This record gives sequence, C-alpha cells and structure tokens, in this order.
Amino acid sequence: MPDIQEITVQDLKHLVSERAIQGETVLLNMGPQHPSTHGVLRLLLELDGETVVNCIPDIGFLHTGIEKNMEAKTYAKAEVMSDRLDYMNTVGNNLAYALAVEKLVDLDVPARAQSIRVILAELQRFASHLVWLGTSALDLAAMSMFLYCFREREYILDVMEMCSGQRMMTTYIRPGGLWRDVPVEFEAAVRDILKKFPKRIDEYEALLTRNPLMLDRTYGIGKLTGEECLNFGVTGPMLRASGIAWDLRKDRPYCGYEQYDFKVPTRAEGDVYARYLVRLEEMRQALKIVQQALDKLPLGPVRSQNRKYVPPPRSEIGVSMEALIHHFKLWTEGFAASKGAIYSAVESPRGELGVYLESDGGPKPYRIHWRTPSFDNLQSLPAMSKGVLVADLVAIIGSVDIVLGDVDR
Amino acid sequence: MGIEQKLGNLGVATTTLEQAVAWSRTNAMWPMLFGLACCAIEMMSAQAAHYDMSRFGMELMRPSPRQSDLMIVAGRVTRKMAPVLRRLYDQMPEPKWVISMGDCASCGGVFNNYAIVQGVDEVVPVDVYVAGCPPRPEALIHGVLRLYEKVQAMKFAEVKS
Amino acid sequence: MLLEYAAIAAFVLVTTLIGFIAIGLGTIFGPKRASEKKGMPYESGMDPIGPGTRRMPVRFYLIAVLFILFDIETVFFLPWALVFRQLGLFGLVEMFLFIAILLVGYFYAWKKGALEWE
Amino acid sequence: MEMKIQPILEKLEKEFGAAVSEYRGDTSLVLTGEKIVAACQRLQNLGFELLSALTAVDYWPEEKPRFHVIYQMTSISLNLVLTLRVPVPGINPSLPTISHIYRNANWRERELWDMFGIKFLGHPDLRRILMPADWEGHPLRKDYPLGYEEPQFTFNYEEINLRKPYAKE
Repeated sequence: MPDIQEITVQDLKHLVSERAIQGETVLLNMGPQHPSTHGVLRLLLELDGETVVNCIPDIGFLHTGIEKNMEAKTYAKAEVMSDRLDYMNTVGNNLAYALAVEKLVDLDVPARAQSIRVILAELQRFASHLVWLGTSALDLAAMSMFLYCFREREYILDVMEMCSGQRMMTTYIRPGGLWRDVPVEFEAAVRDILKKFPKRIDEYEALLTRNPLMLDRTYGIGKLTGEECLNFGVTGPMLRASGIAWDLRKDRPYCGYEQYDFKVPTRAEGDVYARYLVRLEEMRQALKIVQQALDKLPLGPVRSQNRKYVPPPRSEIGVSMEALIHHFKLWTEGFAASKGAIYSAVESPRGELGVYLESDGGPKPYRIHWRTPSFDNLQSLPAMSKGVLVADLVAIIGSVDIVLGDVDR
Repeated sequence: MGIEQKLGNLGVATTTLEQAVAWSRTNAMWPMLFGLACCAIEMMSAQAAHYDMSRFGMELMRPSPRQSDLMIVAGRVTRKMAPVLRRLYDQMPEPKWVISMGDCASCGGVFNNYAIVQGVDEVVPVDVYVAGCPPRPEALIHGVLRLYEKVQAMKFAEVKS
Repeated sequence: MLLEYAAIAAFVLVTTLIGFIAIGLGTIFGPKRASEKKGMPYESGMDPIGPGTRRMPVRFYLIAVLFILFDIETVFFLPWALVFRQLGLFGLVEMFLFIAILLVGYFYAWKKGALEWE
Repeated sequence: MEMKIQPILEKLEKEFGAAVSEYRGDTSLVLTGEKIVAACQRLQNLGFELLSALTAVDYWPEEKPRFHVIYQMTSISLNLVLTLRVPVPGINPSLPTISHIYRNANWRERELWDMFGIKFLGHPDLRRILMPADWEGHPLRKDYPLGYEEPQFTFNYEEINLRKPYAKE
C-alpha cells in the first residue's frame, strides 16, 4: 500500500481556486472517517476560516464492484448482492432487481405477492427515513432523536426477521414473487406498528419541528431550485422539497401502487428544513399505504406458476417429476433470459433507483447497471455548500441523506 | 506498559496489578467511530438503546483514533480504503485491539472481486472475528465479550517492550 | 481570616496534585512507541495537505478575546458570592453596576457585528 | 410504446437519422457519436429534463462498435422515458461530453472513464472517480479479470496461508 504521499497544494491546482495556491485559504480533509459524513465520503474542503469556499467530494472508498460481480453470477444468485447496495433500503433493492428481471423475461407476479411487496417496501422506506432522522438530528446535536428512531426501527426489523429470518439483508422478494408466504403473526405485528407509529411521529414533530435551534440550523440553508435539482439529476425527497412532485410510485406506478391513494408531499423552499418536512410527511404516507395494503391483502399463491423461471415449492418436488427437473435446472444452471436490454426504475427513499439490465441470452446478466439516487444527489452538494459555514455543511450532508453503498456501488 | 518490562513476574504483586489493569481496560474500552458499510448500521443498533453496548463499558464512540482503544472494522474494506484504515490503526494509542465485524471484513464475504480486500487481516492485525452478514447486535456484543476475555488473560511478562 | 485562605490553598494544592499524579504516572510508566506515522497529524485518515502552520483568519482571535473578557467577568462573581452576607446591600448594588458596565460592552460588540462570523 | 412519444421519435429520426427500436415497452434510439450533443440539446428543449442514467456496455470480442454508451432520458413534464444508444469503437473510445447540458453527466462520464476507459472530450475534470488514483486498467471491461481469490477452506488452508500477506504489527 502506498505509504505516505506528500500532497502539496500544487498538485490539486486544477481543482482549487487561486486563493488556495497563494495559501490564503486552508485545504482541509473532511475525510473518509468523519462522524458527520454518514459513511466513507471524503470531502476536500477549501476553507476561508469557517466558511466553505469550495467543496470537492471524493468518493469510491466503498466501491465494491457489485456490477462486475453480478455479471459472474446467475440471476437467482446475483440478487443476494442487490441487498448490499443501498443497505438502508434492502427490500427496495430486491424489489428493483425483481421487477427488472420480471420485465426482462416477462414474468407474471400473483396479486398477494404484489401487496406484500408494497407493505414491506413501505415499511423499509419508513425504517430508512428513521435512520436518516436519527443520524441527521444527531449531527445537529439532538442526541435523543437517535435513540428514539432506533427504538422504532427495531419493531420494523422484527417484522423483516419474522418474514425472512434476517433483519436487514432479507432477499425475501425474488423474481416471480416472494421466497415464501408471510408467517401467521405478520399481520398482528404490522397492525401493532400501524397503531403505535403515528403517535411516535407526532413525538418527533413535537421535539423538532417548532424547535428554534432546529430552525436556526436548517431554515434557508442548502437551497436548491427545481431546475437546478433536475439539472443535477436529483430525485426523490430532495426534488420534491424543491417543488417538483415527481414520484415514481405515482407517475410510473409499479407493483400495484395505483390502487392505493396517498399524497406526494412537496414543499417549495428546497432547503434543509423543507427536506425534513417532506421526509416526515412521507413517513406518514408510508403508514397510510401499509394500512390500505394490509386491509385489502388478497389470498392466493405468492409465487408465479411459470416453472420455466420460478423454482417450484419444496413440497411439490417429492411428488412430481417435472417439479424436480425444474428445481434442479433452475438452481444449478439458472434460466436463460432472452436477448435484449431493459431499464426499470423504482422509488427508493432517496430517489429513483433504476436497474439497466442487458442479457445476451445466457443464464447470467450480461450487463447490469444500478442507477442509484445518492450518486446524483451527492453531485449537488458542491453547489449547495458554496459560502456556507462548516457547521451548516454538516446539516446539508444530513439532508442529502446519502448512503455510501448507494453512491459507490 | 513500561512497568511490565521492569517488573517481569513478581508473583502476587503483578497478578493483582494485572487484574487491576485488566479491570480498568475492559470496563472502559472506547471503540472508534469507524463504520464502513451495512455492518455499521448493525453496530449503531448495538450502540442504540435496545441492545445498548454501553452496558459493557463502550459508552462512547470516539470519532478520533487518538481517544479510542478499540477499532471495530464494520463493513467491507476496499482497496482505496485500506491505506486509510492502516493510517487510522497506526494513529491509535498503544493498548489497542481490533474487532473485524462481519464476513466482508473477516474474509471478503460475498464480494470476491478486484475491489475488496479479502479479509482485513491483510491490513491490520485482528483480535476477534465476528461472523455474520451483518452480524446481529448480540453477535457483536458476544465478540466484545470474547475480546474482554482475551484482554483479561493478558500477562505482563508477555508484553513486548 | 487566614484559616479560610488555608482552605482554598489546600483545595488548590490537592487538585493540582491529582492532576499531576494522573498524567505523571502515565508518562513515567507508559510505553513510548512513537512511530513516524503515529506522529502524523490526524486528518480523518488522509494525508494533511500543505504546511501545518497556516494563516488563521482574525475572526478566531476576535472570538477568543470576547470569550476571555466575559469569562473573567464570571470569575469576579466567585469571591463576591463568598462574602455576599457581609457586604449587604452595598455589595449587591456594586455588583449590578459591574454587570451593567459589562452588558454595555456586550451590546456594543453585538451591534458592531463582532458575534457574526462574516 | 406510449403514443405521446411518437411525434418526438419522428423528429429525432428525421433530424439525426436515428434507428428506433422497441423492447418490452422501452423505446430506444441508436445514434452515432457526433450527433449525441445536438440530440441531447434537442431532447432537453423538448422536455426531457432529467438524464436518469448514463452507462455503457462492453461487447468485448466484437471490435468494431465495442462499447454501447446508453443515455437514459426521463421527461417529467410529459411523463416519458427514452433510451439513446451510441456505439463507440474499441480503439481509444471517445465521445463528446454533455456535462454542460446535463450537469449530472459530469460524474457519470468520469465513472465511464474510470470503469470502461471511454474518454469524454471537453470534460472539465476527467479523473478516476471510484477506483484509487493509481489503479491501472478499467475494471468493468469484459477482458478485465474479476479478481477472484481462492477462498480459504480447511483443505487448502495451509497453502493459502503461506502466500496470504498478513499484516505485521
């Protein structure tokens, strides 16, 4: 490993402004190991005292080469990697991958599986917003929020563990439906959550929304207009906080989202406070969706009957020969997808999570590219942080809600 | 410690001193705030109220290596992050330990490719490996307790000067 | 009169003693394994850029001076609180006068914008 | 194929000689490298405000158009999605940059340079973004090895232990 490279200001000449070269401004690393960068993000800050003159993000410290690794695995095995991309929204990643494969091979999904997928995706959105609220309030010195939010998150992780046996990396949503049906106590647990959580969100609102400290630190800081957002490719709550109501669940519905009525919260200011309000409102809407999906949960199979692509349930293998053959073929060689390329996008808690999937007719994805929202949302950080105090930069990073597994893939 | 080399083995004197030192080390071992990927979220859950790692002396996650005794490598270590990890390990004051949390840190885990260091023991010497992807908070706390056993079993004579 | 001062002297003596013992034991008996990498300034894992001693903007100095000013003001409260009973009304009025003068200074600094960062 | 996209496709076909193709409901246009900047400018005026994704595919054994660079466009006002594909030759692949039209293309083009070695002419700051600065080779190319290391099981524990570079103190 290269030991200590002496970096002088000269070899960063083309990045930093003139004043840095004369030594007027200070070059400081808000580096990969920093409490407020929410992961291994390195920001090279050019500081004039406390004000940020220029902020140059340097990413790649968590680049895991997932896209290359997925090309070496069959469709069923590659899905395990999709959990590790955006580790705050693991169910959402599985959903994006499953929808992409289903679109590629034109696979049908039973109604019950679609409703359960919506329930789990919205619960995961709630959990992801909880971690965002906990950590970004922690950055603004509201220590108790972190403990409250993680207390609520445990309920959701219990539900995930109940369904799939794993708290975070569930891989529960498979192409063609679900791994297996939800256990009996699933509905009671989710009803319990639906009863408890609205009051908890009111608690957070009471703590933070009218809190003068929070208002001083977040109101009017890190402003982005709608056009700037779109030009930077920013999607998700940040875009909706700048006044553009673009939500894939509403505008390009998937998985049966058009049956549920929910509001897409938008604000006009586009600053850190507006993003806070939009995400908080989204948490409430997520509960509304889960409520409606749970009330109308249809009965029936959770896996498509199309044996060419979906392995048969284990009970059938002992009985029918075809099931055994399908089971054997699908788990050893995997199914061969037809030649072609598709792009399918899902609304993750951070924005548009798209999968570009190309297949050359073989059992392995020929090329899979994950359009991850945090990668583009982070590009707007330098524009937002011009002339801002370092303390406000911390609040802005919190409001962008980046997850480094999402950024670096 | 300096005294270890001078004292060597004085029977009952050093054993009581060893127990005192071990008691002080295991009841206030501050981990470094060093979360890389998914295991960091489970580490945060372990630190939060429900599993509460502070019951075992890990009250604070110190962001700077200067004030931390334990480095929990929580997540996958990439080729670009390895020199940074080594630098942080070097900058930690002397009695320091490393827990490699999760399969990605222990052996590269699911990712066997060009970007991931296959096991963090190529970068820093590791004391305890915690398995799981991500390991449950209880598994991490079990790993911490195993580390405490290792710290308590340390004799002065063995400490190199 | 001397007795009270003896109490304060003992208090000061014991606190400095504890401070020195705590740090002294560490430096005497602790192992010194300094290495060139350990001595590097910590910059969240990366190499620091440019020289260590860099020109600090004057605003930091301004904030430091303001802090010292009002910190010493609070130090004067301590002896006043000790002899509060004996001084009676005179002590009270005197102290409020003292605070008023410093408040004038505070408002002056505030309105001149010394507290703002820009 | 949504009907609203029909007029836009005609305009583009006429103006840039693009070949339209459709697969599973996604419409995609194949363009040549020179026309991509004008096409993006045109699309942005037509209402495609968001460049959703910018990626590439490496058809390695085929040398002539070895890479396909894919521009995934989304229109929020018209609620439409369109894909542009640009074939790029294998020997020093390069394309004009569109980071002045869509600013999020800046990092995405840097990522394509880092992962595929496709140069983008006129890009303000074309450096490696994901890999370490001194990394050789472009990992996402098909001829770049996956970097698979033999995992350590019990039967081959000793041999691997010899050549595994454990960190000394």
